[in-house]
Amino acid sequence: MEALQKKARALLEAGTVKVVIGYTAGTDVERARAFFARNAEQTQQLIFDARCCQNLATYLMKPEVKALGKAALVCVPGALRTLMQYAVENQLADETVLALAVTDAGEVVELPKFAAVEEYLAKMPRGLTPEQQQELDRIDKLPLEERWAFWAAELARCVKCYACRAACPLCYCSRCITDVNQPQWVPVASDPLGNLEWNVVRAMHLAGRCVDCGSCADACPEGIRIDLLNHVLAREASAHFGAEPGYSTRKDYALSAYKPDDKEEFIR
Amino acid sequence: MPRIGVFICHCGENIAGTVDTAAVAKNAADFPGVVHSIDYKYMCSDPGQNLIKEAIKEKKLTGVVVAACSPRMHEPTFRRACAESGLNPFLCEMANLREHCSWVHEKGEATTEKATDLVRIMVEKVKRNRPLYPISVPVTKTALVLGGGIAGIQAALDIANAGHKVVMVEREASIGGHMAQLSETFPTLDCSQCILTPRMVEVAQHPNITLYTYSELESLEGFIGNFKAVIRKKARSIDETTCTGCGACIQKCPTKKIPSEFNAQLGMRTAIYVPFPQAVPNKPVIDRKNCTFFKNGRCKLCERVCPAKALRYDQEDMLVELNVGAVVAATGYQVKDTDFFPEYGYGAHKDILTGLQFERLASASGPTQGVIKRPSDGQIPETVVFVACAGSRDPAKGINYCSKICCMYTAKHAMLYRHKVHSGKAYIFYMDIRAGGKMYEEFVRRAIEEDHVNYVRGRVSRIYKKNGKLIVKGVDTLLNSRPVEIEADMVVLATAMVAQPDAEALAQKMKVSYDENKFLSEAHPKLRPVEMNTAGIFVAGACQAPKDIPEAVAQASGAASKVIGLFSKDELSREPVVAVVSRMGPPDFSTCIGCFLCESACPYQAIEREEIKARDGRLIKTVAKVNQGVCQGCGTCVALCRSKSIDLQGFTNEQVFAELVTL
Amino acid sequence: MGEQRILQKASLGELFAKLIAGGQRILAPVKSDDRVEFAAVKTPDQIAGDYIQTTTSAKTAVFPRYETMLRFRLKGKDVDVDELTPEAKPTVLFGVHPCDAASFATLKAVFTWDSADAYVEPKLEKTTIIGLSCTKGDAYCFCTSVGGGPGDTRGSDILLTPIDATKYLAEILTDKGRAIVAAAPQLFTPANGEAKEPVLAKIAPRFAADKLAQKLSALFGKTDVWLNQSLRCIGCGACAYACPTCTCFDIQDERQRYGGVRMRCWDACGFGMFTLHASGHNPRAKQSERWRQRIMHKFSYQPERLKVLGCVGCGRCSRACPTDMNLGEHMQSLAETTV
Amino acid sequence: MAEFEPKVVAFVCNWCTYAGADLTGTSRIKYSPNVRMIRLPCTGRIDFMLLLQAFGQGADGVIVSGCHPGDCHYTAGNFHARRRWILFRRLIEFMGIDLRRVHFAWVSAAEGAKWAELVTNVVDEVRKLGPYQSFPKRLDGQPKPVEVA
Repeated sequence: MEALQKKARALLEAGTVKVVIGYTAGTDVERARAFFARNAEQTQQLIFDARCCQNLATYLMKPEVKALGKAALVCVPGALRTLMQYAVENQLADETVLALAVTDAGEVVELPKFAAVEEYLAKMPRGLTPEQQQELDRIDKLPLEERWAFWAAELARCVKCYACRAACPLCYCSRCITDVNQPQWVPVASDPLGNLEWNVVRAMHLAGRCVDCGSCADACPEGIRIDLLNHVLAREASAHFGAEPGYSTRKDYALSAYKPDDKEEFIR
Repeated sequence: MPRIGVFICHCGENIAGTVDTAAVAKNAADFPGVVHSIDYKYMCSDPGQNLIKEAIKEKKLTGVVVAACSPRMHEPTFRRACAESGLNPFLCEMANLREHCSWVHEKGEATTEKATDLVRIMVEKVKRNRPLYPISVPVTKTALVLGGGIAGIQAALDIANAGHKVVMVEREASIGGHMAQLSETFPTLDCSQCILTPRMVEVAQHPNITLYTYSELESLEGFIGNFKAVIRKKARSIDETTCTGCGACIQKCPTKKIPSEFNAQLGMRTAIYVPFPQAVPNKPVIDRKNCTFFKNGRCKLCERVCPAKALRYDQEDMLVELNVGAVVAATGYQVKDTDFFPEYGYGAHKDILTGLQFERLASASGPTQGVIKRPSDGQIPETVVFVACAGSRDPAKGINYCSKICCMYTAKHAMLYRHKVHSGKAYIFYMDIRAGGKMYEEFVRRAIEEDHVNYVRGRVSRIYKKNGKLIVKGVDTLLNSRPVEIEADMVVLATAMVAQPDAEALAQKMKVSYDENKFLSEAHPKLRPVEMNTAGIFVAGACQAPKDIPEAVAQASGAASKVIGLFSKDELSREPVVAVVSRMGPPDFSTCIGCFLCESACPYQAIEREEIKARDGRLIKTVAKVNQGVCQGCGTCVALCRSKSIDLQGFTNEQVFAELVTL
Repeated sequence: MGEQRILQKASLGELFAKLIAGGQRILAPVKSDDRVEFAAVKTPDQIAGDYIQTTTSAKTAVFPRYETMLRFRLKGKDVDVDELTPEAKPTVLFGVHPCDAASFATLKAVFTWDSADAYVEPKLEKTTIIGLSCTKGDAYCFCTSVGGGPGDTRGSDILLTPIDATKYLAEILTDKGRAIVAAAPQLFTPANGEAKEPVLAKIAPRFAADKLAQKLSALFGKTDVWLNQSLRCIGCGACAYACPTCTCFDIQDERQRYGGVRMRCWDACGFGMFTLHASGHNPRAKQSERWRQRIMHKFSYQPERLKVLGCVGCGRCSRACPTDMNLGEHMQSLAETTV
Repeated sequence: MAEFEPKVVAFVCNWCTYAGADLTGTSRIKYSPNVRMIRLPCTGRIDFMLLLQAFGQGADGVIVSGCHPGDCHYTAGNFHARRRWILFRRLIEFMGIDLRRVHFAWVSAAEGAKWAELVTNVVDEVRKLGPYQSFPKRLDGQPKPVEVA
């Protein structure tokens, strides 16, 4: 924590960056919140601990934040993966943001270039955790009707506040498909069809892109397990197409590439 | 408010026989936006089209739905009709009441209801159609002809004589193809080479034709009028410009025992060789696989004897890039090797030949100067059995289709044999005799009646050797399947005509389709026999299906005339069914967010990057832009775009949704 | 301060039975997983005990997140329309915290200020609110800063305060409240001066909304204030949809073959599209402007125009916010900002 | 009452399956009239959202069909489509959508008979399954409060 504050102060004082995007204490003990330190004093409020899980990379797409000038970004692993995907998707130029990773030992690693981020991530564990896998298997094992019932109940709570979309670093479209009304792709109401279509399209638009930062599920005020939809597609995409979004700047989006011998058993 | 006209076609009884067309017209009249709905016997007829034209004018229609046959059949017809009365042709859609309804369902309510729905779907679509205008693209007036057989030669000469540049690519060392191997040709029995070689020379000397022999197509990119072809010029090991074709090298070459491809393995050739004496160009190549120097680094005899110092052992394959506006595929065929008929003993017995080998035996330029001799002992055969359909029309062991030319050339072979060996006996085992064609039947009758060829209707079961004779066992189905056994001195198998072994690879290179037998597919079996489904690529000769010479030549001229037609304009206009990226005023300019994930999905690399700049030159954003000349309108990018910022003209998201809302 | 009675917790069951027999639907806080939501109950034991707030506010009982207004069919060349009258079941909202109860005043003000809203007003009419005082609050609560309190009676027809383990102090506040009592008079025994204050939660005031109202218009132009507050806002609608007083909606048609439905759906001022014009111009293009609008609307415009605050200090917006935008805290800092 | 007649929507590419269905017609092969075809240039054009839209509009079953791998008129549209289907199909399976109502096929321009057989099979299967009631349709109403048992 001290290390982070010192680093932030140094960067701001040296003028290397105009803002350090990090975390500070939130309303209660369970919560940390995003914090934008723009001068040396403010760096005192920076914290970094287990509470700090929001993917701050999302803010790099926000005009007001862009306007602050070059940023140093305190990155959890999900945020680092986001930077890689931003590079793939042409949303961020190299060296325009300084990534700060905090090691378990508490020391701060500066990652000024995509190459450095890629290298740093190479050492990290990949793919879904055993817990995530088990959760998928649990639902997969349910009989069709129960699976449908489970999701009907989950999605019935969706109020279409689009917190999932706003929190997702990769939902950066200036106009989301839900805002297209010619044709009206997704029913506006948070009715059963609207909620189903929204959650399907959200998951599909992230298939092969999702860096599994978990922000969507964390953001959902209704606690809907939308992350499962991302996970099931991530598992499929990696199993079928070897998709590993977020670990390199190589442009190999699973859905805009193909192999003539991609395997499937369902096409007659 | 839309003003849609609906026109239901009876197609005689074809539609009206199953669908209550009057009811459909009545239902359609009530569809929102429909102001005119009628049915008529033949919409595609002149009076039918006039009904549409008049209605467009009188009712001020903003859209037209013609419910008739498949749009793949008559869409152009009706769109033209609309255009003629001032309605943008792309405001006309067709509902497929024939192929997709009346022909496939029983007469009844459900069928009429479906017909109504099909019209409803199209009405909802056409309401959302926008006027579209053809896109014009420049045309490079150079044609690429693949293959230097008779089809390729004909096409190349026709195009070149019309004043356009032609590039001919032939994989062998000489043009001429299979026709050069033939002795006489049916039904006139005139000498094949005598009619072919002058054409070969004409190609070589034609100012508009550039000839690449011993070369192959490496890749083909681009689109109609604007292809980029890369040709691999295989290393000839000879400098063609300095070589005089004197042939000294060939005489001196120590490696003389290589079976000659041209002579169908019946004769021998050297390692440095020209395929045949009248070869064009008459410049040798070194067959590096068999050349002593290339095998063990020593020899170079040819270099020593070459007066022109034209040998280039270090020559490498060369890649030549060409811009062409059209491609004619005339890559020809192969004869199926007979090893799939072990019971016919081909290969086991020297005197069992393929049709092509017999051609070489009978040819004056062949290994025996046209004397019919047994390869085994050089004796003149007294009895020759010809087996038709050796592989063709044989789903069990061979191929399903009929090779078409065998009936005729077998008759020809028997005739030639009888002319050359008056005492000889000729038998032909056949299934049916297919002699459709000008003077063809007469030709076969001549073989039977004047040249006394014995036709035996039946299949051959086995051929084996017994004290120096080839025993041909079969049945005569005309004599109630009595077994027949003929002691022959020579057997000629009319082996099947098959696609080139690499036809599939070529098709994929050119992005054209092919059938299950790997023959290239024409765009329409009847109406577009020389075009392919990829615009700008045409087909001629036996690479499309088994053909004889007159057919191949006719198709070649057909393909040539298509190319000439295409080259008759400096610009050609393309269907505007292409993708477009949303553009709007400031502050957004476009909803495209520039992720460019569509870039790699486009099969045609049609997606480019466009920088939107402010007046002061500051970059506002970089968005996708579609090259309308390159885009073929598949719409893969449209389905991929998350923000729906890219759409496909003619099949917009709005149109498709509207179609679904009618369910 | 209405007439006071005592209601035994044990007799709630009987009260519910009577009310249901009387054709009432009872909506009360019910626990599901880690959330508490209003749901239709039959017996008191179904009701959640220990919680601070329901995730979704009580407003959904009268202002659902979507509602069909009319059905239309295109017939040949003309259109059939049938207006749908909303189903307004007689409903008792039980266990509504004073903040939620107070929100109904705002809802009524918004939906009846010029003409009665055909969909909300009938439901308001048929709804009786049995409030329940708060015995605890959390760091998000700030009712006492917006003129309310853990034992505030505004908006309730009856307010219950659990003065000990066995009984409620019942304050009968309105005719609707008296009607409830009339359904089972014997259950409401006379009170003798029991006080509710001792059991009420202690919520320290953070600012004074009434004083703030005037100040806000002066703060309007201080763009950096709004920018700093809203930097971490990601522009979702969670706050608006959790809020008991947010009433913005959007009217949408959903097409089906030659017809469809017209419906209204919740909308939120935090969305970028909320004020986007057809021209492409957006008067509130920046998130900071949208945040300012949210504050101004609730604490300045609405008090000015409808004489009622647009906030009851329930803190739901802050609990729901993915980025921990704490409204009480922000309002406090605005109050402390010098103009 | 009459037997349930399912509504099946078919999304087909113009060059293979649409042409194949034309061939079914020219060959006069009969199949069931419950299918409504949506013609698109290529399977690559078929957005997965169109399938949901079809169900939302009341379809009981959906067919998606195009050129065999390697035969795409646009060389690769169907390869891209195949990947999209693999993921989409997996997702809706996970969400409990009945895959017996969603069918994918390659039907070439030469396979008129296969088209007829495909449609008839799908229609029969969906007829057995009955109307797809559990799938939400375009809405009419308002959310009901949860009833506690």
